[in-house]
Amino acid sequence: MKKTMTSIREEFPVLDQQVYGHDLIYFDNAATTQKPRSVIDAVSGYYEKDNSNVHRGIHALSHRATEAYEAARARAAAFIGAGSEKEIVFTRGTTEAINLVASSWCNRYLKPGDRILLTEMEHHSNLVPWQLAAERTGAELVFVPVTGDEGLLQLDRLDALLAGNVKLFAFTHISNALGTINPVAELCRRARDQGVVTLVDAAQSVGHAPLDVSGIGCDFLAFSGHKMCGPTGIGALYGRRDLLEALPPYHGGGEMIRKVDLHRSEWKGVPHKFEAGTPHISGAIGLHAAMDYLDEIGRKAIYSHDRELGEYAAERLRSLRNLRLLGPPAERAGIASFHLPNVHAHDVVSFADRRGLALRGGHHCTQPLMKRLGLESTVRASFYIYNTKEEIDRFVEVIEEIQAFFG
Amino acid sequence: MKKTMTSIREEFPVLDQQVYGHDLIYFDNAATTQKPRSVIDAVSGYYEKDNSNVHRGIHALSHRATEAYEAARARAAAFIGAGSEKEIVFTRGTTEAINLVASSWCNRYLKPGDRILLTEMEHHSNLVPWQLAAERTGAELVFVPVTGDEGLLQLDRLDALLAGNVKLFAFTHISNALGTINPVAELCRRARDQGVVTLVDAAQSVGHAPLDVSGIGCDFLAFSGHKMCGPTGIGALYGRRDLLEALPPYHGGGEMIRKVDLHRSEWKGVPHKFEAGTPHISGAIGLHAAMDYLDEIGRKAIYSHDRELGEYAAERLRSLRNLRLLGPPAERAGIASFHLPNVHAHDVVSFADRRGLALRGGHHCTQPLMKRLGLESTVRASFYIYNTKEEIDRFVEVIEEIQAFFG
Amino acid sequence: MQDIADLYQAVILDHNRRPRNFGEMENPDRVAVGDNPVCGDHYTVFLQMDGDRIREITFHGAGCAISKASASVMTSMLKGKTLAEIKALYSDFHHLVTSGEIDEGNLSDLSAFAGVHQFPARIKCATLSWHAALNAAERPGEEPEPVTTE
Amino acid sequence: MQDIADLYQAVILDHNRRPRNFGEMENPDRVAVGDNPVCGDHYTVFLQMDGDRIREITFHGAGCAISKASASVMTSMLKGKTLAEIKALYSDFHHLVTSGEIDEGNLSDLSAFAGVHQFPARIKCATLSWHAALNAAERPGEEPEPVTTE
Ligand SMILES: Cc1ncc(COP(=O)(O)O)c(C=O)c1O
Ligand SMILES: Cc1ncc(COP(=O)(O)O)c(C=O)c1O
Repeated sequence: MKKTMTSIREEFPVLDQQVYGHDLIYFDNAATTQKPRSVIDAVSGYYEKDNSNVHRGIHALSHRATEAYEAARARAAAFIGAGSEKEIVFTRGTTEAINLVASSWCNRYLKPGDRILLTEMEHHSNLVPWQLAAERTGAELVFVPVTGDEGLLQLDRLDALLAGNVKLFAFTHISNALGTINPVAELCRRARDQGVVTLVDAAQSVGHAPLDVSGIGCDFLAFSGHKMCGPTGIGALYGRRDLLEALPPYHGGGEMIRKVDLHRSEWKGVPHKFEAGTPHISGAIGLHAAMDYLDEIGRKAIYSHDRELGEYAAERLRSLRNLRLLGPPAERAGIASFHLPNVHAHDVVSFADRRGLALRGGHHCTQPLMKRLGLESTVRASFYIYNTKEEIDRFVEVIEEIQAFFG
Repeated sequence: MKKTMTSIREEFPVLDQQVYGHDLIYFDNAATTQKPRSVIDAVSGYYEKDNSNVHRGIHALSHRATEAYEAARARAAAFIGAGSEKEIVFTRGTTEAINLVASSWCNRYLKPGDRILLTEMEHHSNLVPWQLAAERTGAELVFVPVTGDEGLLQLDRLDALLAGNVKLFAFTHISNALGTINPVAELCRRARDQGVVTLVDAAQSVGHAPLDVSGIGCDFLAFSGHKMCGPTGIGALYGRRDLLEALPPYHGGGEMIRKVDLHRSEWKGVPHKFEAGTPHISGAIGLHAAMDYLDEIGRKAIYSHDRELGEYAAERLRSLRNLRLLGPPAERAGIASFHLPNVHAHDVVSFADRRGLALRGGHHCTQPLMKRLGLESTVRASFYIYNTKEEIDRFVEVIEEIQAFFG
Repeated sequence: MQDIADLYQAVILDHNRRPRNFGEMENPDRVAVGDNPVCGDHYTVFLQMDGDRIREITFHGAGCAISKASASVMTSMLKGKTLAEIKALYSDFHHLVTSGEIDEGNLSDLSAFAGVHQFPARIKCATLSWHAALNAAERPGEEPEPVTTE
Repeated sequence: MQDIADLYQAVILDHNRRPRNFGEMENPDRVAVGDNPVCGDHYTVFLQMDGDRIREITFHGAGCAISKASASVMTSMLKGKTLAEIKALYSDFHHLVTSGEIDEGNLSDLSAFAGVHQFPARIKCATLSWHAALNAAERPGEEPEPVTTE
């Protein structure tokens, strides 16, 4: 990394605290990441200097707010390699972005008997919206199976599945539960070959790896600001321009209309057609600062740092007895998920918490995957730019202490 | 007010600036209000100390974040007199709250031939969602007419309209375009007498006046944080508990489920059933601080301050020649909307901007109302706690200068 | 300093390792399920009644140490109690796990759960099996919905 | 100090008060509508053509001073010009209102709009009637969609 670890850690105020008398070790980054000073200041600075509503005003503050909001959109387009800022719709996060497609796209294109292909490793946010869409449209859901504890997609089945009247294929880039990195470009190519529209759930990848939608070749892609150093309440849907243009609007309201009569209305062009009401202006501006911050460190550097920590944690955990490590044997993201047969995940997390260690225990919003693995829950440690190998050593020590305590 | 004007103004950092060499006069409060230091700090403080995802975690930060998020919900319930925090669904703002009802409620209850009653003075956000719902369900829209320039509802027609197979009546509490204050409790009572469900668009009232949903007797009520000193990207839907419980979910995703299988899911109880995905945690926390701030000043005091400024501005404007003042003759909110026959609204706003004065010109997201008034646009000055009569005097001076310049 | 040992008292660790009254019942009068989908805790409580008095009680299922030990201690204590007595005891227990205060002398092994109040996320673990038992005892006849604590 | 007079040059105020070529045309060859629903500006541009050369041009409608003066100045200048000449002139005009730079000598009264670039929200007002005129001149035959600047 271009910055030193010390300088990075100093940029995150939250890290400078003790929890129950121990230095905080924050290993819950797959749930949400911490925010650097520059992001916090961008949000405050907006409220202190430029706060105004966007789009409809021509006074100075409104102009500044509009410019800043639209600059964030252009930045997001550039950040993920979109061809135009018109391909970026701001949403509350990944979940809302997926719901938008599951509503507008499915309502327009799906008919009874059509199929939506998902995988067995999806986050509930990339599963439940499609269940609701299937119920509304009469479409069916089918799933790419996942191999056992390694958590890899069974890709030999993919082409046959795609051929079975599938209209849309939605899948995660990186599994939040296991750390599996899916070969997104290949998945999109194989879907495209059969005329299937693709949506990539990039919640776990946009802030962690270089990413380019044109290289990936997806039709839609969704991500959340809060998982990439940005504020809460903001995220985006990338959509290929021609696809977005063909879609009906999502919500109705101010900002998204061109002309309104009492009984009918005309919509603005993309992307504003999909953004009804006052948007989360400070969120977009904070997300802009977050993207700048990540690029300052370098996304390649972040990717290797995260993966190095993931590998290191996996290696250390493999050496413990009575521990079932989940996730891929190689090519693991910065996520280590495991099961202790003798200790329930919640007991692990409660205990670890009293040692200053923030872990997640549970189904990680992937209940069907847990079922597939024959588990109710796992313990998950997930890493980011400010985490270190020393923290992982301490973490392994605590896990050993827990095993002894409950043993 | 309990606080002095000077102390209030000092609490809003944005006010301390010059625009084109003039002290900023911010009269665009109906579009969005400014934020006091305490709200800005609540948002930063969350990111600096407690940032974590909510609900699914049991480590210290996650617990703090969850407590703070749910405390904001309880605060919002108390703020508007709801019976329980379970009646508060956090949304992006008023627009999303109305879309939620227009989607979940209308899809469940409306059939072809049913009617939705609105008024001719609605903001597009309380019109377009119902147009989309009507298109989906085969229901029809009908409208309470508005009298001429005074912008009052023609209430002698109301009972007859309600009797015509109306299932839902949605209307604004305070008109953002004209400053009309509608008799919400009476409207709700008359609707209830005919078994009609009510939704109040309280975007312009929750931050400006004492408000109590049980006194009003509405079934749903929507508002936006950014119009009441709170952050962008957060707002809420109040819904009577039994009504919310009977509704299908809105979005699908994490946080809103109880149990997920590959092909079907079960939902959490209210309000979480309606909040899919990671919520806007910092937004809810900032909104909490905003509600505390407003109650510290006192909402009764705010209401009389705003109305006093509205009356004062109206009186001053009435004395100008060649100016058509719109809105009610009495009982005006802190909003003064007018038309200069010889100068287009955008020219007024551009000119005023160079005098440091932030006004809004346009249709204010109420195109049908503008049409009713025979106008394309108006100029609007809208006031809040930090505005003064001296600012209004200066504003009138600038309007006179504009009339002379273009005369 | 509050430490983890406040939560995991010896009594709790012991009941977790060797839960009492653990297993399915052959001929229960009533059955209720308690479910916390968030963490995957799920228990079934089986009852045989004498009028409104519990004659036999067992539980089955899986979950964290707190929920399992709580179910184990609970079943040990409810045998022979009436519905009214169970409600009174639950009220004391609920007060204990939310406040940490031990008011009553008859909590016995339940007082091991006093530390739970320092771990608010775990209160639901401690009360899950109680909700199921009360649900079963209160609603004779009906096939009860699973109770859930989320 | 940039002031409001930079935007509202005397030429603009004059054309706003007394717009030239203002009115509907009896027998137009082509008609196009320009619309900015955000501020309610809307104009119709009427053309009579000699091949790809404009013979007569008028406009009608309502809007702010900038959009009305721009339409008025534009109609005064486009008479007798070919489509290619119009495009070249629009390109210079667009450069002017977005940059404030006056490169070319043939802008004539259009140079009064140099101040618009300091008022970015008003650039669309200045170009609205141009979009309509180009739309009409470029698409013979078809009934064109209204152009809009939002
Ligand atoms: C009366 C009224 N309703 C609804 C809205 C929409 O609110 P928001 O844009 O915050 O969703 C507004 C504000 O623009 C309003 O003034
Ligand atoms: C893979 C994946 N998809 C979707 C989501 C949902 O994101 P959000 O809650 O920000 O909408 C998450 C995060 O929880 C995730 O990890």
